[in-house]
This record gives sequence, structure tokens and C-alpha cells, in this order.
Amino acid sequence: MVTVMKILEIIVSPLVALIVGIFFLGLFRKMMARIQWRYGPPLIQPVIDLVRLFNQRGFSHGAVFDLGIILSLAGALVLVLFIPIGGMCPLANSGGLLVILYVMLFAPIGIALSGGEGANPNISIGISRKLILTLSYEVPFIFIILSLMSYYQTISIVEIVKAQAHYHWSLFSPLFLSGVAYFMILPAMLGIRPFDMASAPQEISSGIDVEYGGKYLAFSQIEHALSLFIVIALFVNLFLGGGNLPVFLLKMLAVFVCGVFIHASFPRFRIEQATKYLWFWPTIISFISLIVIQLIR
Amino acid sequence: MDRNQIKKWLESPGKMGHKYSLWAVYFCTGCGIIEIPPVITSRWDAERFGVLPAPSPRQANLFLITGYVSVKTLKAIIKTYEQMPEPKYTVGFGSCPINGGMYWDSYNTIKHLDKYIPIDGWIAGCMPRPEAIFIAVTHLWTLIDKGMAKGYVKYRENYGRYRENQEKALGKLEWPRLFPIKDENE
Amino acid sequence: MRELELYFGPQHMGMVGNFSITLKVEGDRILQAISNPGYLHRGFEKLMEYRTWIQNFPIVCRMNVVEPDSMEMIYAMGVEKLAGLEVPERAHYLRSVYLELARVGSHLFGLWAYSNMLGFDTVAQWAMYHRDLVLDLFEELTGGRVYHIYIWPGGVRRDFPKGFKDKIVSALHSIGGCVPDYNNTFFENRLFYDRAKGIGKISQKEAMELGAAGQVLRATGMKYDIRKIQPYAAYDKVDWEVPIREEGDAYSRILVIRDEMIESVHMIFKLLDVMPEGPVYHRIPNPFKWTIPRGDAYVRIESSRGELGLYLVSDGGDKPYRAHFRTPSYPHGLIILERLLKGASVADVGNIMISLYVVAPEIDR
Amino acid sequence: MNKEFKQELESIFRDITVNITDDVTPVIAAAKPQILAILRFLKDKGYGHLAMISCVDWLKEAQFELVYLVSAYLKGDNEEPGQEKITILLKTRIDRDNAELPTAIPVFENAEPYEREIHELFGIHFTGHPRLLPLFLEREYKIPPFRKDFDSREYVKEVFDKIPFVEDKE
Repeated sequence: MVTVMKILEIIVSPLVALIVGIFFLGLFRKMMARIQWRYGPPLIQPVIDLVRLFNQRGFSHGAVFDLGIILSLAGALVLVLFIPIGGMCPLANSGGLLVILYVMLFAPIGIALSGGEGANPNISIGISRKLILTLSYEVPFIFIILSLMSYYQTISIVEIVKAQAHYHWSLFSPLFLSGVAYFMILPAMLGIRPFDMASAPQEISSGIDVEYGGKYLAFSQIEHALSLFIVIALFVNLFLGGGNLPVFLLKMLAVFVCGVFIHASFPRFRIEQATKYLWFWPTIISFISLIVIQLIR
Repeated sequence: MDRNQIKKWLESPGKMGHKYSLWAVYFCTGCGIIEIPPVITSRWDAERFGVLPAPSPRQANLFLITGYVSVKTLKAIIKTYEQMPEPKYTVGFGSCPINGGMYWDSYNTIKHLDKYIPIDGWIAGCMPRPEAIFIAVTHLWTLIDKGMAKGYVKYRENYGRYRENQEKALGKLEWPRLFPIKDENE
Repeated sequence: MRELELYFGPQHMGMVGNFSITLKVEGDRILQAISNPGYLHRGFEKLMEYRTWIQNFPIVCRMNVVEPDSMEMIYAMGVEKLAGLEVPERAHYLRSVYLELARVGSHLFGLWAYSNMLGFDTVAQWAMYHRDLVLDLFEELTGGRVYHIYIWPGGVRRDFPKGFKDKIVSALHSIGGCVPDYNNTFFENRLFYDRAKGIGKISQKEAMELGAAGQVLRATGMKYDIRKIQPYAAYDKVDWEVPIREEGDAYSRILVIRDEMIESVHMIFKLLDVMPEGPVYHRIPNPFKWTIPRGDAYVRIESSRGELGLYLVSDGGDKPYRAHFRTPSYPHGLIILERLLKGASVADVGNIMISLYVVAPEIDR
Repeated sequence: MNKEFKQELESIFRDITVNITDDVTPVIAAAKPQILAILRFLKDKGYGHLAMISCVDWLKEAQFELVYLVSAYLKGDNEEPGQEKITILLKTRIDRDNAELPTAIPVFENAEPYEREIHELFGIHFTGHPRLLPLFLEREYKIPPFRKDFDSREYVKEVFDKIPFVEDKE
């Protein structure tokens, strides 16, 4: 019985992630439109776009071009399995945060592999920006994860979520500073403004996506939706105390809406400004938090 | 969404997807581009109809040719058009691509755009109002529905002649042929 | 790192207008930039030689789609100077109000392009909405949203309709009411400062050497404005200031544009207050037989992007013998842009280009 | 533009005519070899803004007329007030058959695109110009298109109108 439930969870949790991620994409566009005094597209517009993209021929630039995008999509799908989604946590007991740290690098590397085959200079600039950005937010991210692990004395997310039950959210614990730092790097992890320089349409023609058409772009969009889900879900799990499925999704929605407002009210950084920012405030705050946690424990 | 729509969606999702998700290539070919910003921003908001400017021709399926086409632009237009994945739709915006418009005697603008690439629809006028773009979009919906927006098929089938016309206007083209040219006598 | 060739435009989201820059880049840094115009070359000046003096009006305004009105104005001024036509007093005021409205519209378009370039979608959409309010005024006045052909040799085509004055005032008030919003979200935003400060910096000496005019020069601290230096229309009838800044970078250029917009609105209000009554045009001879005596003339005005000049030659016939426009984007887009892009980052190409206010059809003509 | 300046010009450069019809656009007509010297002189006198270089094709006289439009920027310590109002038209005529001129880039850097344009549209060669590459045109024209003997309408008929429409093969 347990095994069947496990298998069911393995099937269901990526589906939930996919649906929520694509819903977020639609909500994103609708909310942006409303902020900009527009009516906006229907909520299901991303689905229509995906249907259209799957029905359009895409150009391939070779085997690595195909493999890279599949690798990044697979990385995102695998990552979903390691994240507890409102009590559902198919693989959450095996590896926990350490695995997440590793697998999170799959998506940028996959896209880098795929884009390298595309031979468009815009892609190479986009990839270099994406990798530099990843490098920039990984530093505070590791500090945050370290302080979490040392505070709760575990590497399992499930344990962390359990410890936060009954409103003992880590955001309102000594981990407060870590939570703030995570929130500061959240736009960079989501790739929204002011950190969307890797896919800036006005600068490098959407960078890494520039050669994707048809189903490749569709895969890229799905990967984007999944990563949107993963980053927010991780934040909710680590700092907002998880919860059962509806509560969990509501918390995600709240975080997401904050992200949209940030996206709507900022221009984008240059890449060196982004690195400077990410290596300054979030890093300092998360480092202080790490020291505080070490002193407490 | 009424029942008819759902039926259409189930019958031919590809067609309906193309209808409601027209991503236009962002290419300012002529002065018509001045009416595109109002169309995609808050006053007219083309995103309601799923029309969105796409940053790269690979991602797009609608090509709005906005205004007169000079010889140098024609080259860029052909390159862009050939980069777009099929199915793709083209709409000529303004009088100038139709027959030269007020530049009928200019030595550097081409007069009939449909001699060089296939066009699915025209918007006449100089300058057409933004509403005209929506009429064109809804008209294009009808054409897609009826399977009449077949410009890309025409291009593939008559590629030899199109290429010949292009080379007449531009001189030798440096990029390879997109399709193998069929024998004219067949 | 590998040296790559990157084509910025003509098919590019950051490119406003059909223009292309070939960049030699190393990573994110530009080694060399080559402007590549000509995508919009229609040979206007040649076409004008085939058309009569009056027939040229619809053609001239197509030369610059962002602000067609200054093109009409300068051609009308050229023809008036060659033919020795007088313009009634009220027409001068109407022309000034009309040109300042066009300047506001054009600057709002520039604001759209610039903020869109930086990823400031929200501000961009507001600016475009407000530009449409100005276009609505033009539509009521002339019947056209974009191309108006309102200015005519010997005056303007028609007087303001009844109640039009109030409509101008209310439209400008509703734009002006949003200036604090623009300031909060855009002009005083720290990120705008970070992105634009020190980018595309040009010294006054270099700007003068390269033939700059307009905002590019005014942002380096020179009050060079043809409206003050050589007043035409009714610009000497009211008091107004030339906004300047000292730094000469993209940031100061954009702020000069904002200040100019505000100054224009104030100027319109003042002009509307002191506008005299009277006829709005002098009759011109039968346009089909209208010949202009042999001679040449150079006239210049301040368009929204800088000094706009026209060298007009007549050989005594019914058509211009030669017309040559000195458009402000020409030195800005072909020389200064190439200079400023050298050593800049790829992220700043559009930033620099739009802050120089380069309008492609003006270069190509 | 005052009388003294006219006299000064005429005393330094021989064989030039200075024609002051109105206050703002004095016309200087000079021969081809003197152009650069006059431009440099004007620049030293404060006329540091080359507004544009224009060209007129006088077909009947078989000559090109090059027009350099030079005006002044504002200065803090303005020696001659009102100087910025003036745009000097410096004209020179060259033969149509042997259309060649020295480039003005050593004096005014922004002459570069103007000369490039005139080279392309009128076929005038500027000696010493670093890059006389095509600027606007994609096609090659036998006669440069802005010359008066190039008939645009005839050209359109011959080239563009002769390209056939593509019919469907049904």
C-alpha cells in the first residue's frame, strides 16, 4: 500500500507542479496587464501558447541542442520530486537539501549545453549572463541552506517542515535574517526583473531562447514554469512552514504575487550590477544569520 | 467559451492554438511601426487577443510588415521570413507594401511585396488606425479557420519563382535555398 | 574570449525603427560598433524633385514618423522664405502650440522607447497611453492620428475648432497629473539612476566637435536651442527656459527630455492665453501653376531631437530643384553613436541609442 | 555678419565672393582649392558647427555645387554677439566629369557621413576619406540616383514593374 501511494505521489506531484507553474505564468501576464492599465490576456493564454508551440515546427541545431533542453527539463522534473508539496513528498527523505543544491544547477547547465550548439552570439551572451547570475545567487543561497541545516540539525526538508508546524515558522525564528536574504535573492532565482538579464528581449533578443521555436520553446516555457514553482515552493517549505495542499498553494500564491509586484516596478540590472548586489546585501545578511545560528546552537 | 469553440478545440487544437496565440515578429520595417506601440500597450492592448510581440523570428508565427519596404529591408524581411517556423502568417500593413503607395516612383522601394513573399492579408491606408490591426487579426482568424491562410504553403510550392523574383530585385542572394526548387515543367 | 560579430537590428526588440548596428563584441564588451543605416531610404529628396511645391507636403511629413509636424513646419518655412510669403499673426501662435504638442507627443514616445528598453514596462505603457491623448487632439484638429499636414505655406490649414482650447488644457492636465507618478516610478528610481548614470558620456567639447545638437548638447550644459537663438513662429512672444544639465550622460539626456516636456506644456498654456484673434492663413497662388523665383534658402528649427535644417533650391520652376534636410539624428546616429558604443556593454546598446534619440527614418530619408 | 568680416575674408582669400543678402545666411562662393582653408578659417573664427554638406547637380552648366553649411555654437564669452544666428553657406562648383574634392574631415570630423552620402548619391569622390563605403543603397546603380540625369520613374518601370507576380500553380 505504501509503495502504491509512493508511486501515485511520484506521478501526481510533477503534475501539480506543472499545473500550478503554468497557472502562475498566466496569472503573471494577467497581473502585469492590470498593473499596466490593460485588460490582459485570458488566464489560460500560456496553455494556448503551448498548444500552438507544440503544433509548430521547430528547428534543431543538432543532437546536443535537443539533449540540453531535455536535460534541463528533466532536472526540473526530478527536482520537483524532492520538494514536499503540501504533505506529498515522494523522494523528500532521500538526500534532502543537499540533492536540491546539486540538481538545481541542472537547468542552467542544460540550457547552456543546448544553447552552445545554437551558434547565435546572443545565446552565448545569454548563457554567460545566466551562469554568472547562478554563481552570484548560489553564494547567499548556500549560506541560507547551511544556517537552516545547522539550526534544525537535519538535511531533510520534511523534518524542517515538521519542525515548523503550529506556526513556528522559521521566518519568525532566529532564522529571520536568512528568510530575508532568501526573499532578496528570490527574483534572481526566478529570473524576473530586476534579474531577467539572461533573457532580456530588448538587449539580446531573449538570449537563451532566441533559437528555440516550436516544441523547443514549449519545453523551455515548461521548464520556466517548473522552476517558478520550485523556487517558490522551496521558500514556502523552508520559511513559511509548508502546510497541507490548499494552505501550501495559498502561501505560494502570496509569495508569487509579491514577486509580480517586484517585477512590475523595476527595470533590469546590468549583470555586473546584479552580481554586485547579490554578493553584497543578501550575502552579508545570510552570513550574519549563519554566525548567529552558530552562536545560538 | 461556447460549445462550438470547445468542439473546434477538440477537432483541431493546432489550428485554434495558432488562432489565439499569434506572436508577431518585432520588426520595424517602415513607418507603420508607430502604430504598433499603441496597439500593444494599454490603450488597445493586443494581448487580449493573444497577439504578442516575439523577440525572435523563431518564436513567432505572425509577420506584420509595417509600411514601405526598401530594397535593403526586403533582404532583411526575406531572411526573417525564412527563419520563421511553419505555419506562419504574413500581413502587410499600410498602402506602401500593397502597390508602392506614395513611393510609387521611388528608385529604392519595392512596389508589390507579394511578388517576393506571400502575403495572407492586407491592411490598406496610410496610416491605418490601430483598430484596423484588430480587424486584420480577426480576419486572419477567419482565414485560419477556413484553412485559407496558406501563404507558407504557396511559398514552399512556388519557391523557385519567388527566389527568382527576389534575385531580380536584390541581385545574387548569398544564403542557400530554403527548399529544393522543383522542376518548372512538372 | 572569442570575438563575435553581433547584429543589433534591424529585427530586434531593442531597436526602435529600422536601423542596424553591427557590433564586434568580446563577451559583454563592445570592441567596435558600425552604424548601418539605409533600411528606410526612399530617396525623398529625389521624389520631391518630381512633385510640385504643394504636392510635397504629404511626402515631407513622412520623413519622420515620430514627429512629422516639425518636418511640415520646416518645409513650409523654406517655401515661405523662397517665395517671400507672409504669415498672419494668429497662425504663428497656432503653429507654436501645434509644434509644442507634437514635441510632447514625441518625447512621450521617446520615454516609451527608453523605459521599455530598460525593462520598465509599466512606465512605458503609461507613456504610450498619454501619447495617445495628444494624438487624439491631433485627430480632432486635422483628421489624422499620425500624419497631419496642418501647417501650410502662408499659415495653417484651419483654425482651432470650438472648444478645442479647453480640450488641450484638459488633456495636458491629465498628463501633467501623472508627472509625480512618473517621477516616483521612473525618474527618481534608484535603478534608473544606476542604469543610466555615466552611460554614454560625452563631453561638451567632443559633442561640439561631432556636430551634436538638441538634448545631446543641452545635456552637456549648453543652452543651444534654435527656438531661443533664432526664434521662429511665436517662440519669442512668451517667456520660457531652456532646460539644461551638465553631465552629458544618458541620465542627464533623459532628464533634459522630461524637463523639456514640462516646459513645453507650460509654454502651451502661456501661448493659449495670449493668442490673438485673426485670420489663420494668407492665400497662396493657384497651386497647380505656382512657381517660385530662382534662389536658395537655408532654414532651421528646433525639432524634438535637435536642430533640423532644410536647404532648399529653386530654379524658378514649379517644383523644388533640390531639397536637402539636415536631420538631428544624422550626426547622432552615425558618428556619436559609434563613438559612444565603443567600450560599452552589450546591455547598454539600446540604452545609449535611445538616449541619443536616434530616429532611423530621419537618417535614411 | 558684418562688413569687417567680409573685408577680412576677402583680403585673406582672393577670388572669393561674399554675398550678404540677409542677416542670417551669408553666401561665400569660392574655388575648389580654397575650400579647406576657408573652412578652417571659419572654424577658428568661431563657426565650429558644420550643420551639413549639401550638393546640387546643375545639369545645364555641367557642374556640381557643393554647399557647406557652417554655423556657430554658443560660447560663454561670446566675442561677436549674434554669431550663433548666422549660418554661412560656403559654395563651390566642380566639374561633373571629374568630380573630386578633398575631404573636410581634418577640419570637421562630422563631415564623414555627409561625404559618404554625397559619394553614394552623387558619385563625387572625396580624396582622403577613410571609408567611402555604401551607406544607404543595396542595389548598384549605373548613374548615382541623385544626379539629375537619373530618371527615377523610368528606373522603376524598367526594374520593379517588370518583375512578374507569382501565380498559384493550381
